[in-house]
Amino acid sequence: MKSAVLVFPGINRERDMARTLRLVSGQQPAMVWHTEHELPAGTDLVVVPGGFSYGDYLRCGAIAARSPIMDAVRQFAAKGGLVLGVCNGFQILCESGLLPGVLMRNENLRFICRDVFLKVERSDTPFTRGYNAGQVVRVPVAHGEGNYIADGETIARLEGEGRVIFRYSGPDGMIDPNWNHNGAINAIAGIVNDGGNVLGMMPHPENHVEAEIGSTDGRGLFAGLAEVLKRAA
Amino acid sequence: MLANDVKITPELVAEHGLKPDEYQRILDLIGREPTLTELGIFSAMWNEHCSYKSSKVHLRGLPTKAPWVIQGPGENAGVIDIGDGLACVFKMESHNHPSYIEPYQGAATGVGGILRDVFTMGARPIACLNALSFGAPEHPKTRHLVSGVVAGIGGYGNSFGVPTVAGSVRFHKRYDGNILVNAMAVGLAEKDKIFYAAASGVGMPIVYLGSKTGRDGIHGASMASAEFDDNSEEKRPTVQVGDPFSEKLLLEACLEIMAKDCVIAIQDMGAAGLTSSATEMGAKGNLGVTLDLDKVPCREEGMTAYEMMLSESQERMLMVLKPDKEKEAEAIFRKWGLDFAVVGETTPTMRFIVKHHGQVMADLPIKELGDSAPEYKRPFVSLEKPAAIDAGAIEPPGSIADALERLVATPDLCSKRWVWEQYDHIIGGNTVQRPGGDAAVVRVLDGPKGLALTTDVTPRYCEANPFEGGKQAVAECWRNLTAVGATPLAITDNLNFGNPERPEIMGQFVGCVRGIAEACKALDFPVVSGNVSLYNETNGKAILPTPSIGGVGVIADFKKSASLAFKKEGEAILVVGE
Amino acid sequence: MKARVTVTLKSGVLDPQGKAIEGALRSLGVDGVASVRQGKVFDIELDGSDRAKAEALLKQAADKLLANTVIENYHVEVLG
Amino acid sequence: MKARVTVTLKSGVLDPQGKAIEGALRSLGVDGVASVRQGKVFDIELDGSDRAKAEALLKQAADKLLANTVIENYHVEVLG
Ligand SMILES: Nc1ncnc2c1ncn2[C@@H]1O[C@H](COP(=O)(O)OP(=O)(O)O)[C@@H](O)[C@H]1O
Repeated sequence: MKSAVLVFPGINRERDMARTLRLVSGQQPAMVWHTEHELPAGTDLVVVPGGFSYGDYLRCGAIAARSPIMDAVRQFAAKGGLVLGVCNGFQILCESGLLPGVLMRNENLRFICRDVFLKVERSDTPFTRGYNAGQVVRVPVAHGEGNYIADGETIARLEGEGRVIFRYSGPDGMIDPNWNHNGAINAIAGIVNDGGNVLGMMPHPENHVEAEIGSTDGRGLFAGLAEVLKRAA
Repeated sequence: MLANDVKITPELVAEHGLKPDEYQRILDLIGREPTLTELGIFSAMWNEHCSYKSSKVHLRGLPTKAPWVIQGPGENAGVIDIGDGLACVFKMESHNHPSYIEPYQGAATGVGGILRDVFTMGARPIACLNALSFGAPEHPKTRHLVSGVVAGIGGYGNSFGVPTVAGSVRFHKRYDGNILVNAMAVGLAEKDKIFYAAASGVGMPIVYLGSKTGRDGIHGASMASAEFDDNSEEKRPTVQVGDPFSEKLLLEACLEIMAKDCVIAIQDMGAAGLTSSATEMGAKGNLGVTLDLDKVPCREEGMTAYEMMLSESQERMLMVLKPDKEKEAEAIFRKWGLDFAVVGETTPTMRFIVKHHGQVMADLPIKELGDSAPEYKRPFVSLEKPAAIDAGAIEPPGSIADALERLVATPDLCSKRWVWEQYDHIIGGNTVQRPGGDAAVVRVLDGPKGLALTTDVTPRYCEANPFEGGKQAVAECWRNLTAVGATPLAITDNLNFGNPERPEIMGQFVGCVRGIAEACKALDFPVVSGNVSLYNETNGKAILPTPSIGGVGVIADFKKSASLAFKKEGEAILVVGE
Repeated sequence: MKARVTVTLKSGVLDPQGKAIEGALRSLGVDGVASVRQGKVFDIELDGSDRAKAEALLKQAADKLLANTVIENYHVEVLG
Repeated sequence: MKARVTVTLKSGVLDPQGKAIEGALRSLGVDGVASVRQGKVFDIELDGSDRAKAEALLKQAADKLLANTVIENYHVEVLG
């Protein structure tokens, strides 16, 4: 797995992400500065990590989405390359047009950091190979603007095409407003693009990959990706 | 030629918070009337906050040494050796008054300030803590203050990217008009790569880094002194606004140039901004400093020397660079989009000289600015100890279960989840024990070592008996660290009290400090940094004496840390202690 | 030259902040507010003095960055 | 009745957002922008039709909630 972690000014979970990629795949990712125009040769996974790119000023992810490296990411994605955006990364992917919709302020207008339960809707995507469909995993969230919305047509398409990959749920997989901490429409926590090769999600699987630090529930995502890429290589 | 722009009147002196005898001391020291800029510089250096003039004599009684102490009080933060070639850098500081005026920005800039103190020393911040005291829950301002302060702490720390892992929140009517916001930051550095404030070498470039200077937080006094005109709105002293994004860039840029070995000395521009950072760097290195204010990056037009020297704009630093590394350092700062300007140089003269528009605005003896600050042995009295309450005289509760339910429902004892869920407490991927336990535990790098962190104090004990209350606060901190399995190493303190000019308040202060000292000595638990916040009172009514104690301990294997939750049914419960 | 760009949410787009403000105003006893929608203004200082050019520039700025046209509308006003 | 409350930062108060936007516009190649300050607008739907009453109400809303008068100014406009 030759992964590249993008680094924008103000991003702050790039180190967490890099450590997780190294722990799970055994390979050190390349850290790619936002002013670069190209991804390192041979990159097979681009990760847009969490944080507060440009302080999240203006709109979350808006300024980062317009930096030079994102053109390279768009080209990479258009050719079917795998792109994972987590938290601010999800916001950046939405702002850059790689994913539909937007992430608005959490319903209660507060930043929320806690463990949530995610229902994995499908296991037949490169991002969810490490899970079973319907499985519930516990991973943390840490965001103030994770309330996913899109127009009715877009939502209908996402649902119709099975592109909602993760939903906020109860520990038993029940979808219930009480477990939807940020108020996202249809409890959407993560979606893929129409090609299925770009995933954006609000929760932080990279922070739950060790038993003593939270849990190992986030590991499946990275292990699955590593497996897929190993087979492809 | 010294620019003597304004006649210094007794009123102007008083507006600068200087007493007549303190002003006389200035006259004796420099042998002439100060310029307005100089008066501003003295007021900044000799105020309570900077000079510790009421507290210094008593703070000398605190134990500050142990074999594992690398740097005690006196630098930006304290430094202890935690083994494996690593050092832990930490400090706690108050931002009480600004947080009362503007809770969000006040608390946010408080967090920003303490983080800077830590990374100035070359450490990457790995955790934040806070100790908050609010007025009675039913007081009309409390709700607004609580939500603003909590959002501000989160707003800064979350964006900067450091986990806020522990703290405390209390409510009491004595804080109605004077809340306390104490923030603590903890960082990690290689033990032989700590950076200090003392400049060395003559003719070295002094570099200004970070954000531009504005009229933030300039004391009310400047209103009186600056002439009013059409722009008077522009000259309004303003609240400092935090910019965590710039600070994150400043962190990365500083750590990068430190790693490239460009830095001789570095100092955060804290409360007294350019004034205290420049004088401290010079004085500690036995050097003079000349500043050219024309070179200072300014956010607003027409700023005077007075305003630049007193500005409290955030996210700024002063550095002495190795001359041959200047270009390299500049390139790094430009890459991170930060301002970088050579604003002065070190001199052999031991003078602090400030030039602006070709005029000398200040020319002062640099050592004496700090060293000759007044130091007071303020009179103090110990208040009558309240009589012990006879437990037998208290009506027993009808039902223990009811009493317990009422207790856990009180604002002080109830769960603080609603607070700490607004803080990112997991970023970094090292939070072993999250908020909610006795102390937080944070893994050090990839382990197996861990650090235990906590803040503690029980103000009502300090009120009832300052000496015992001071001891108790340290003991509580110690217990919380040992309860998670850590070996306690050292503390930082944040001493919040009322007006020290009142002997009974001074009595509380002296008592608490002696108590802290006694407990720290007994436990071999030195104080390596701290902060004093006095004059916390409104309408002559002081806050409860609140010496917050921030403790750090080390655990050899983070996997062995103990947590609070019962693990299994049917296990024995033991009570340890008296 | 001074100008102002105002960015507002398209109608139909949910506005959690506006909603929360409505509620907060009500609980503060400010009565008679039927609905609130929150938007942004950008007060922009421009070089030059050509109004038409300024307007074109601001439109470009709004399209490229200031507004997310998926959910927001914008309005440009050169104040001179 | 429709109304708009515009909240802007007092001059002299640091505006980190405006600063970041300036930088972003520059690197996007939008030239000629000297400075940006960001503010908020609240588009408010009011019950009733008494303009004077509406203005008083909005002032109250702005003072109590919409603006932080320590660092912000506000401007109320009843559009009818
Ligand atoms: N302001 C805060 N920030 C972070 N954590 C907090 C804060 N307030 C309370 N906590 C956490 O909540 C828990 C309970 O707090 P507190 O009542 O002060 O604990 P105790 O008195 O039992 O030591 C602690 O783990 C503490 O770290």
